[in-house]
Order: sequence, then structure tokens, then C-alpha cells
Amino acid sequence: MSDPTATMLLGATWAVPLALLLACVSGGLRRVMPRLLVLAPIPALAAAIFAMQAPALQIGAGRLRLVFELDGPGALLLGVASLLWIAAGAYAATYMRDTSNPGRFVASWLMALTGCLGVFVAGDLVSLYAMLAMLTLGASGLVIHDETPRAWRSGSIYLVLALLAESVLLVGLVMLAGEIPGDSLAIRDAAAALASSPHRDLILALLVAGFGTKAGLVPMHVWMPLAHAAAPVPASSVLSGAVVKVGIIGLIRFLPLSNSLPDWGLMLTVAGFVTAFYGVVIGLTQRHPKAVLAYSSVSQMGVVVAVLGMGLAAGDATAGIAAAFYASHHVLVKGALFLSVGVIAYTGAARRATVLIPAALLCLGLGGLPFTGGAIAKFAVKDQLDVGVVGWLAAASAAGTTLLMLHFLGRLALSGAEDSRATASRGLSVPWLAMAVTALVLPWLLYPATGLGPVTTALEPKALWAALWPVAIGAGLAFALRGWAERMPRIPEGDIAEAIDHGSRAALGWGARFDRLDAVIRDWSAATLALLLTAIAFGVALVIL
Amino acid sequence: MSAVLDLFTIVAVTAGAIFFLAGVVGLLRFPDTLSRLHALTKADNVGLGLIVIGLLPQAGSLYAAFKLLLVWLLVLLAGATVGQMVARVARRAESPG
Amino acid sequence: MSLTYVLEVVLAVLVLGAAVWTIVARSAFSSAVGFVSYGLLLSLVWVQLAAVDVALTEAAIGSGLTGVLLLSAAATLRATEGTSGTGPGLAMRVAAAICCGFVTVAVAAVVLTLPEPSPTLAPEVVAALPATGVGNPVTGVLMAFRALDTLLEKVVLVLALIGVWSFAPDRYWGGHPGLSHRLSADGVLPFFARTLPPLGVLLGIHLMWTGADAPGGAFQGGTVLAAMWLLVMMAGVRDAPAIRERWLRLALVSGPVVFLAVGLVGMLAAGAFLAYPVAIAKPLILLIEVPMLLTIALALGLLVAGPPERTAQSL
Amino acid sequence: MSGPGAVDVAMTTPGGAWLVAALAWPVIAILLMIAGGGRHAARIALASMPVGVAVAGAIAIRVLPEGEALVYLVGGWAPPLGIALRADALSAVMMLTTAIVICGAGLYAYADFGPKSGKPETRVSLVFWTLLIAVWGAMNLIVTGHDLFNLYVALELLTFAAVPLVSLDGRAATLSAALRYLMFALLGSVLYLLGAVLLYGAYGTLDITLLAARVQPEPAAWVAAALMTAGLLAKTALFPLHLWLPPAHAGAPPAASAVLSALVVKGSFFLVIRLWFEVMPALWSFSATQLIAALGAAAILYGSVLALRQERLKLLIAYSTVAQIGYLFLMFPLAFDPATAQLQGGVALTGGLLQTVSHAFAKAGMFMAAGLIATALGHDRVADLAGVARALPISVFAFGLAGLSLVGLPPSGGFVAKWLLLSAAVSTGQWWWAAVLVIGGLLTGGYVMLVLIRAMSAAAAPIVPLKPVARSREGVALAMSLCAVLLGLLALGPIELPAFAVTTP
Amino acid sequence: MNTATLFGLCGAILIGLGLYGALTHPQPLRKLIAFNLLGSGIFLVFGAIARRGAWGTVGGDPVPQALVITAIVVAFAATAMAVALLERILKEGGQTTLDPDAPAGVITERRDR
Repeated sequence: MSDPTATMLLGATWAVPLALLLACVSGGLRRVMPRLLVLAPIPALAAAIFAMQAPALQIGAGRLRLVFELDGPGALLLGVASLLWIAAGAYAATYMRDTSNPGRFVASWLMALTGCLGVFVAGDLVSLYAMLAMLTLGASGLVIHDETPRAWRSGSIYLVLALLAESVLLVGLVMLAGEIPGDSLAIRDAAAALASSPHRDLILALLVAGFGTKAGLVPMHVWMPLAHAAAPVPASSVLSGAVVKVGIIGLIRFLPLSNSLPDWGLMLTVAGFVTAFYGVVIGLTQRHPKAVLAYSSVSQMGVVVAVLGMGLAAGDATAGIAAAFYASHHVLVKGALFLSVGVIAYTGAARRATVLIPAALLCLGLGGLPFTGGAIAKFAVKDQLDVGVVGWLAAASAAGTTLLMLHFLGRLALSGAEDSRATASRGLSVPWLAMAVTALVLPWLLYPATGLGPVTTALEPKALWAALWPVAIGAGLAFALRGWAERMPRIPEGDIAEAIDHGSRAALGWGARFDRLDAVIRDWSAATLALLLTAIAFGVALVIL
Repeated sequence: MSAVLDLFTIVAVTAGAIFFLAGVVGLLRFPDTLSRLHALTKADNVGLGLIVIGLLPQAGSLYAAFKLLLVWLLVLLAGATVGQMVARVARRAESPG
Repeated sequence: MSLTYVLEVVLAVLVLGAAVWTIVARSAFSSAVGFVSYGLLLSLVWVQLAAVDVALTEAAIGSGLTGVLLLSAAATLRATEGTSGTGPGLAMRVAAAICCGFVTVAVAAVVLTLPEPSPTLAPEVVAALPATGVGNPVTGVLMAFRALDTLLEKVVLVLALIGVWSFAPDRYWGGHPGLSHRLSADGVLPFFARTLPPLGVLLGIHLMWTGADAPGGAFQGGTVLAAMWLLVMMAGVRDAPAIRERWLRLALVSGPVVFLAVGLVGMLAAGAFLAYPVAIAKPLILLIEVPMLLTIALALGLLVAGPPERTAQSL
Repeated sequence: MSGPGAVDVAMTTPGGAWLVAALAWPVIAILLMIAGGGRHAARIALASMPVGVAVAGAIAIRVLPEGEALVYLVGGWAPPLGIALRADALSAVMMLTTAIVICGAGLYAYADFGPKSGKPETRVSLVFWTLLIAVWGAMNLIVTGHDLFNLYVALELLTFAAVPLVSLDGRAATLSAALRYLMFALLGSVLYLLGAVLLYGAYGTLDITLLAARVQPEPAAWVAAALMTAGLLAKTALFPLHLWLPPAHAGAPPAASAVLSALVVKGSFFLVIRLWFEVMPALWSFSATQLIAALGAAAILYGSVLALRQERLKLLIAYSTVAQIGYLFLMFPLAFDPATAQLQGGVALTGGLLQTVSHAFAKAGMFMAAGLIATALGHDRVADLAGVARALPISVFAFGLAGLSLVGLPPSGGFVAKWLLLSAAVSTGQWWWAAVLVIGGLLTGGYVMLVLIRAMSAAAAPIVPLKPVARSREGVALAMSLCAVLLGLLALGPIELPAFAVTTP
Repeated sequence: MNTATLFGLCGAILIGLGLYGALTHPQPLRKLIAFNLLGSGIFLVFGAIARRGAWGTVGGDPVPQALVITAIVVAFAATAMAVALLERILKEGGQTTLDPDAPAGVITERRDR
């Protein structure tokens, strides 16, 4: 494919969904839109395949011009994410058929889609921020879609935390922009400038806090279980699969991986593993399968961050692509598993196996079961995680993941339809199975493209054993602890979110104070006095500098 | 000659001033509105008249003298009108019904 | 310590006394009365400040028309005086007094430290006055050097009038301002209102005419005319015109229209907007001032008369 | 001819006559409307709007490219004796904004205040259009006036035009709102006048250029600066002087609210810029700039919180104006150059100006959209907006786009403004203002989302508009919001943003 | 102390008085009177400045004098507007204080005009 066309694809990646979104203003188009959702991500898929070497797409000429381009990690994540969006879109067309408010659903969906895919192709600070904002607005719309009190609470907490993260990011990005020499806001230049910047640590802190929240690092993970459990199934599938990866790609792009920063590396690694184990432990206490999956996502993102942390500590640039590869496997698996939750709800006891068996494969795959996509994903990050104590931690987290996922499998089996002959419609089962197969197979096909080495090395006995034993331990634990799940303490979804509720209640109290204050300030005499005081204050400020 | 005129002026103006004084005293001392009004308007009109007459010799030109007289006329007119109106209001106020 | 200076100090004391009275007076009406006398005293101050034009304006508008407005408003609003509450508490009053005092002190300090010799534009005005053909420097400033202000301020008057009218209830729109309620043929006031106006109109036009070279001008003249008109309307000799009358509207805009037209012609004839060819500067200025007199008289009168309060039919 | 008293070489520049046109056409239009009566007022106003746009455009074309100011000496009399008109880049930008917003308001309002065929002249049919054009004329004068007293007349003109707009519907509540507005605005303008008087007493001129050359750090200048600033802030309704704004802006008819919130408060703000950046750029101390920005910051936080707490949509928007006005004042400390102890144009000023313009468009769009929603629902309770998004998608979309710009999300003009202000704050090391910007953005996002989510939630029963809402009016609202958003795309062009820097003589 | 300074200071005091009245009087009409007081105080200061600018035969700088005349007319227009508004509010039975009116400007049921 010729370069200009490929470059155009970079634009189409976000322009096509955006166009569909704008089309929603017309009622007629809004009605047919659910059936078009499946088409929206196709340009992105094409871009991921063809546009990797394509020259960047530039819009405008000023310093704030928009740049869109695709690097290795970006292409990898963009490809798998677009696949998930396609499948989930098809799934949603059926699943949301009789929702109360289809208009808002498609609008939010397309908004989130635009933002999510746009982030992967964003090549400069402004467009990156723009896409993140778009994503937040759309995603919160998806979370509150059911309009249950739970949905409202989750949605508002998500919105607040996401906007907070973006504000922190904005400050970081603006500071970073100040460090870039010449007239450019390109992300690659920014990342290059970051390492040598005098404000490096402050900027890094802001960026890590921002992207960390997006990726669900503990303790900024609160929103994830809430949002993913509250949203409709197809939505939580893309939220947990694709959307959280914007945090990862952000870290990959901005962390100066090529020059080693041991302190920051160590910090990130610790944060990553804490998150990884925290997610497993809390996840085990959850009842709702979607909540369990959400906590598993928290845990998995922790692993990815740990990978990046080790890479940053060692100054090893390949950590970026490795982390991206690991994350892209998670995109597929987690997306598929969320879809399965919706499928099994319509599946009777008789046919349950048709859902549980592929689900089980995926679950163990996430733990790293040989010959699954998970195995190759784990293999891809061995260079980072296979060093000393970190190696043991990684293995432990793999075992924990297996345990958690088997717990999920158990909860999934319990959440079938009453009617034992019931069977899910093709509109649901086909996308789910397709995603399942993709999750198992695609990573093996993609691995060579990452340039991390030949696939065959992943099939050597040593590698197989390294992948197998943590899974075995995890399965063993699960068998030993079977039934314990009931006796686990009940921790609410989003564990520490209660604190936020208290905070908001207090805030409301303060609001009332503001009303009273306003009545005072807007009293005529008070305001006129304020006028005179203002004049006097300026006079004083002028006389005594 | 001019001395005589000056003397005339002094006498006339002083007389006028005295009338004004009387008017003020009446305004302050008389019992009811109507008689207060009576004192005030009369005294002031005459007083102003005397002052104007007294000033006529000092007016440089015939035009200026004419203007002085015009002022007096206007004051008379206005004084009469206002006195009338105040008197009406006063009567309405003092004799209810 | 000359006699005039003593008189000036007394005058200042009187002015301040009247001012204090308007603030502390118990009823709004007596406060308004106080304001009128304050205005008259102030016009004497202006004379002492060698600003006779301002003195005339202050007496006519600042004290006269404003006084009429305030007095009638005070009469109308007397009913509500109780309802407005007692105002802010002692603490607020003290704070207010302190702040206002501070402002006064600051302004006074500036007045006392003004530079010597004082910067003045008098020489420039005197030097440039011949080009305008008028002899009264103030008129020169108003009509030539700062003609833009004067033009805009006509627009302000007309606009304020539209604003005042806009406070009328919809049903009365186009009707008569609520001054006179019945047309009375007899009585003293009507007689007064028949006798005085001819003289007043004469005086008004005279003021406008002499304004070119002596103190006076369109404003002072227009104000006198407006006062005469108000007298006629209040006495009920003539009813206030219905505001929808076409002639009224046309007369209202005539002043600014001519002013603007002459100004635009000036762009071609004298090379600048609101510039007058030296040869015919004075005639042009008079040409402007005649319709301006009309506009000012009408606008001022109607501003006092207030928004329409009766439908045009109910005469 | 040029006044013999000319101390200064100020000369009418080629094309300066356009400034006269900018002042003359609104006056002509107003006089025509009064003479022609309310039955023709709407037509006259709409017919004159293209003229106004053309004039504004002509001035912008001459000024913006290389930032060369247009000057016109009225009557050929050079300052200090005469009055000069001067249009620089700032003026041109404000003029264009005024033109677009007022045209929008006119088109939007035609349905409400247009002539009713056969009926005699009605009150609003004359008043609204006269005052709308008067606001335009006053704004033109404010941005081109170069003489402090001339500007005082302009300020009063603006007030007299704005106040009756507030109480156009004649309800008791709006009438008292108008009275409060009038009284406080008058206080503000006399304080401004007092300052101007003192400046004349000390320096013998009111011309901005001459004053800039003569002003010294001394009592007269200090007192004048303080009084004028305070007076202008009162007219701009900067916290804590906002007592009059919420009821006034919320009570006026939508088209009027749009003009009031978008333009009228910006008039006095524009004079603050003139005063601080041009008349006395060297007079301001670091503490003074910090003080004015502190008021701005308070306005941002306070106004946003109160907006969050409003139950009525129009009051919410009005309080959002209180908050957004605060942003305008953050630029002063950021434009303060400690080296020369001067206020200097540049990134900060550009950001502030961009904020002014984008807020003008966004707020116009918001009020228009809110007006349509209120017409359709018969109420504007935020709590009961469910289903509006389906009934009036375009209006809600317009509201959303406007919100996008207020929150400062790309690609809106609000974002670029925020970006510039943030980078100015970072580069001058004044972190605290950056924090204010960020928190303000969060709160803004809060109340915008509050409305949008409510509007988008499903109604129990689909809404049937009480009155039909014309698509064209929704279109106008949308156009305003689009202007706010597309303004951000300006930054994509190679325009040298700091070109807006004030050219201090 | 010469005439100009005397009346200049007089103006300064009037300004303070006017401000105080506008601030403390509960009734709008009294505020309005105070506002006029404040205005005339400012004009007086300007007049003093004009007087100081006397030059040759001209008793005072005519520019400030002309400006004061304009300003007086503007102030009158403002007063007229305020009075009209005040009387209309009275007729509408609206409140005649300037203190915050909580529900001001909210649209209840839209009345057709």
C-alpha cells in the first residue's frame, strides 16, 4: 500500500468514528447507528496493518499542529484494540437491541472509540490530550448507561478520577512542552527532552500519576472495578480490554526507557507488583464475575507496569515493545472473557460447556498455560521479569492470576440462565467465540513482528516448564481452596471507594456554606464596601510594592 | 449728583433688606401657615422691589436696568403662583373634609 | 484674607452642610429638597470657579431637572419608605465610614499635591479657537475640539429615553407619559404656565444663541425650554404627547442626525470627520445647535416625564 | 487641518476613516430605527448588520496582518486638544467577536422580537433592536476609543443599552435585577471617571498615548489607577463584585443574556487591559498583579462551585460567567516581567484575549441553547432535563460544544487559551496559577457534565415541546458554539500568536 | 489655600459623603441622591483642576469645564433611568431594596408576550 494512503489511514482511524458520532445528531442516522458500530474501527485495523512505516500525518503548521503517527507498540495495541472494538460492536448490536436509550449508548460508544483508537495514533501532546479527553467523556457515558444508582455512582467516580488524571497530565504535558527545543510538540521529541530536563522528576511524577490512574495502578485503581462492573457487558469488555491500555501506551511512549533511571524503575516495579498482588487478593473476595475480571485487569496492568519499571531501571528499550505485546494479549483475553459473561447469562445448563471450556482455556492462558496466547505473552517479557527475586515475584503473580481466574470460572459457571435449554443468540456467541480463538492464536502470529526473537524458542522444554509450573501451583491452590470463596470476607467493589463517598458528602455540606456566603457577598452594602476595599487594596498594593 | 444716587441706593436697599428681615421673622414667628405665607410673600415682594429700585441707578445701561426689572417681575409672578398653591394645599390640610 | 475668600469659605461650609443634610435627612422627600438647595449653592461655587457655563448647567440640570425628578419620585415612593428595612448594622456603617474617609483622604491628598504650574489646555484652546469661529472657549471645546463627545452624548440622551420608555408596561406602549391627569383650564398654575413660557422660550433661544461667544449654549438653552414644556404639561395646559407620535420621534433624532450629517460632510469638505471648513465654521456650528436645542429640550423633558402611563386613546 | 496645540505627532493613518465608519453606522442605524418605529426596527437592524460586519472585517484586514494600528484624529484635532480613535490588534479581534455574536443574537431573536405583521409598534419590537445595535456601537467605541473621557461616555452608553435589555420582559424580579445592575454599574463608572479626572489634573491630558508617556509613579497616578481599576472591575462583575450579574444575566431574554454575558462584561474588562497594559504598564507592582489575579482565582473557584449548586439552568450559566470572568484576570501576573517591572504583551496576553473571545462565543451559544430548552420545556430546572437530548439534539449538542470550550478541552479555543496561560504560568514559575487553572477546569467539567448527563438521560415519556423550536434558531446556537470550538483551530495555522501583544508606545 | 484647592477639598469630602450614602441607605432613591452627590463631588474636583488651569484672560481650563457639562447631562440621564425603573418596580409590587433576591431571573412558566 502506498505511503499517502497509509498516512490517510492514520487520519481515518479517528476521523471515521468521529464522523459517525457527528452523524448521531440526525435522528434517522442515530437509529441505524447500532448496526454501523462494527464498521467504525475497521480503518484503525487497516492502519495498524499497513501504516506502521507510513510518514506522519500533520494537520496545521503552527506549534500546536496535530501530528498522527504509529510506532511499534502503538501499532500492536491499535490492531488488537480495533479487533476487540469490532467484535464488541457486533456484540453490542444484539446485546443493546432493546435498551432504553440507544441514542446515548451509540454516542458514548463512538466517542470512547474515537478517543481510544485516537490515543494509539496520536503523535503530539495536543492530540494525545484531546483523544484522552474524548475517551473519558465517552467512557463515562457508557458506565452510567444503565442509570441505576450503582451506575451513577460508578460513573461519577470514574469521571472525577479520569478528569483529575487528565488535569495532572495536562500540567505535566505543558511543562514538558516547555522543555522541547524548537517548535514541536511531537511526543517523540518530548520523550527525548524529558530525560535531560531539569524538571525531570516532577514531570515524570505528573505523567506517572496521570497515566497510572488510567491504567489502574493502586491506589488510583478505584474506578476500574466500579466502572467495569457497572457498564453494560460489551462496554465493560472494551473498557477493560482496550481502554485501560491508553495508560500503558502513555507510559511506554513517555518513559525514557533507553536511558536507565534506577530509582524510577524500582519505584514503578514495586508499584506494579503491589498492584498485581492487590488485584488478585481483592479479586478473590468478589462475587460478581465482572468484578472479578476487573480486579484481574488491575492485577495484569500491575504486571505490565512492573515490566516497564524493570526496563526503565535497566535502560532497556525493548521493554516498551515487550510490555505492549503482553498488554495486547490482555486486550484480547479480557475482552473475550467479558463477552462470555454476557453469553452465559443466556445459556442454559445443557450447553454451558460450550462457553466454559473456551473460557477456561483463556483463564489458564492468562496464567501462562503453554501453547496458549498467554504463554507467548509471558515469554515475551521474560527478559524483564526473569531476573532474581523479580522472577519469583512474577511466577507468584502468574500463580495468583491462575487462582483468580479459576475463581472467576467458578463464579461464571454459577451465573447461567435458569432455563437449561436456553441458548445465546448468534449475535452474542459468534463474536465471543471469535474473540476467544483470536486470543488463543493471534499472539503466536504477532510475536515474530515484535522482533523479540523467533517463536520456536518459546516452545523449548525449558520455556514450557517455566510457563507450566506457576499455572500448576495456581490450579493446585484453587483446588485446595475450593469452597473457601464463600467464606471469604465480602469487600465491596472498588474497595476504598467508600472514602470517596464520604468526601463527596462532606463536599455537599461545604456547598451549602457557599450558598449562604453568596447571600452575604451579594448584599448591596457588603458589595459596595467590597468595591471600596478593592480600590483601597489596589492603592496599597501600588504604594508599598 | 452721583452722591445723591448712591444715597438713594443705600436707603432703598437697606429698606428692602429690612422688609426681608421682617418677612423672615414673620415666617418664623406667626402661628399658622396662611399668615406665615402672607408675611413671607408680601415682605419679600416689596423687599425685592425696593432693592431692585435701589439698584437701578447703579445699573450701567438701560438694558441692564430692564433686566433687573424683569427679574423682579418674574419673582412676583412665581411668588404669587407658589403662594397660591401652598395656600391651597395648606387649606386642604388644615380643614379636613 | 479678602472678603471674597471669606464668602467662599462660607459657601463651602453651606454646600457641605446641605450635602450632609441630604444624607442624614429622615425622609426621602426632605433629602430631595436638600439636594435641590445643595445644587443651587453648588452653581454659586461654579461661578466662583470661573465656570459660568457649568454654573448654568448645574443650576438648570444638576439642580433643576434632577430636583424635579427626585422630588416627584420621593412623593411617589413615600409609601414604601418603611418597607426598605433599616439598612446595614453599626459595624457595617463604621467600616463604610472608614473606607469612604480613606477615599476622601486619598483624593484630597492628590488635590493638594497637584503639580505646579498646573498643566492646562487653555493656551491650546485659545490658540485654536479662531479656527472654530466661536468666541466662547467652552462652546469651542464642546462643538469643535471634542465634538465627538457632544455627539455621542446626544445619543446617550436619546438612548436613555428609549430605556426609560422601555420600563413602561406593554399595554401603555405608544401612549402618554403620566404627568398631567386632567387638563384644567383655570387656576393659578395654568395661568402661570401660560404667562411664563413665551418669556422662557425667548430666554432659551437667547442662551443658545449667545452661547457661541458668551456663557450659555445649546444645553442651557435646551434645559430652559424643557423646563417651560414641563411646566406646561404639569399645569395641564397641554397634555404630554403620545410617545408613538411620528413628529416626536423625528424631532428627537433631528439633532444627532444633523450633527452627524455635518460631521460626515466635514470628511469631504474639511478633510476630517466633525471638522468644519474655517470659513463657515460658525454658521455650521449654529446650524447644528438649532436642531440640537430641539432634541435636548424634548429629550430632557421626556426623561423627566417618564415612561408612558396612559394609552394613546384615553385622552 | 491639525490643531496648533498638537504636542504629539499623532496622525490619521491611511484607512483610519474605517474607525469613523465603525462609530457612525450604529448611530445612523439607531436614529433610523427610532424615526422609523418598531415596525421596521428589526428589518433596519438586520439590514445594517452586514455593514457592521464589513466594517469590522475591513479594520481587521488592515490591522491584524502586521499589527499596525489604525489612528484617526476626530475633527483633525490632535490630542491632547482633540480626540483620537485608535484600533490595534486587540481592538480588531474584539470588534470581530462583537460583530459575530450580535449578528447571531439578532438572527436568534428575530422570532421573539421580530415585527408582528398588521400589529402596531410594540415595546420590545422597538426597544430590543435599538439597544442591540447600541451595544454594538458602544463596544466599537470602547475598543477604538483612545481618550479616557470619551471611553467614559462609551462605558455609560454600554450601560444604558444593557440595563433595559435585562428587564425586557417587565417582570418584577428582572426589574429589580436591572435596577441593581444600573446602580452598581453607575458606581463603577463614576469611580472610573474620578480616576480619569485626577489623571487630567496631574498630566493635563486624557489621551492614552500621551498619558503613557507622562505617567509617573506618584500619588495622583496611584489613586487614579486604583479607583479606575476598582470601578471597571465592578462593571466586569469580578468576584466579589458580582452581586448584580447572576439575576441580571439569568433574567434577561436568551438573546439578551447571550449579548450581556458574551460582550457587555468584556467591554469594561477591555478597558482594564488598556489601563494596565497601555496607560500605565510600568506603574503596576508585582503585588498588584498578584492581587488582581487572586480575585480572578477566587472568582473561578467560587463561581464554579455555585454554578454546580444552581437548580436553574440559566442561573447555572450565569454563575459560570462569574467563574469564567476570573480566568481573564489570571493573565496579569503572567504578563508581568520582573526584570523591567512592566506588564508586557505576549503569550499570557494572547491567552487571556483568546479566553475572552472563546468565552464570548461559548457563552452566547450556551445561553441561546438554554433559551430554546426553556422554551420547549416551559421551565429550566436542571433536575428535570431528562429527555431533552432526544427532543432538541442540536441544542444539547450546541450546549455540549460550548461546554467543551469552557472546560478547556481540545480542540476548542478555550483549550488553546488554557494551554497558553498554563505554559506562561509554568515558564514564569508561578505554579499556584497553574493549579487554579486546573482545578477550575475540573469544576467546570463538573457542572457542564451535570447538565449534559441529565439532558441525555432517558425521560419517562418523550418530551413534546410546549412551543415549536425552529431549527434555524438551534442552528444559530450551534454556530456560536462552533465558533468557540473552531477558534482552537486558529492555533493550527502558522499565525504568530504573540502578534496580539499590545504595542506600548 | 486658594479657591481651587478649597473647593477641590470640598469635592473630596462630597465624594466621601456620597459613597457613604450610597453604601448605607436602604432605599434605592436615597442611594440615587447620594450617587448624585458623589457625582457632583467629582465634578467639583474637576472644576478645581480647571480653575488651577487659568491662563491669561481665560478664567479656567475650558476643556475640563466642557467635560463637566457633558458629564452632568450623562448623570442626569442615568438618574432619570433609575427613577423610572424604581417607580415601575413599585407599580409591579416588586421589592424596592437592592438586596439579593434569591429567585431573581428564574424562568417559571414562560408567559407569552
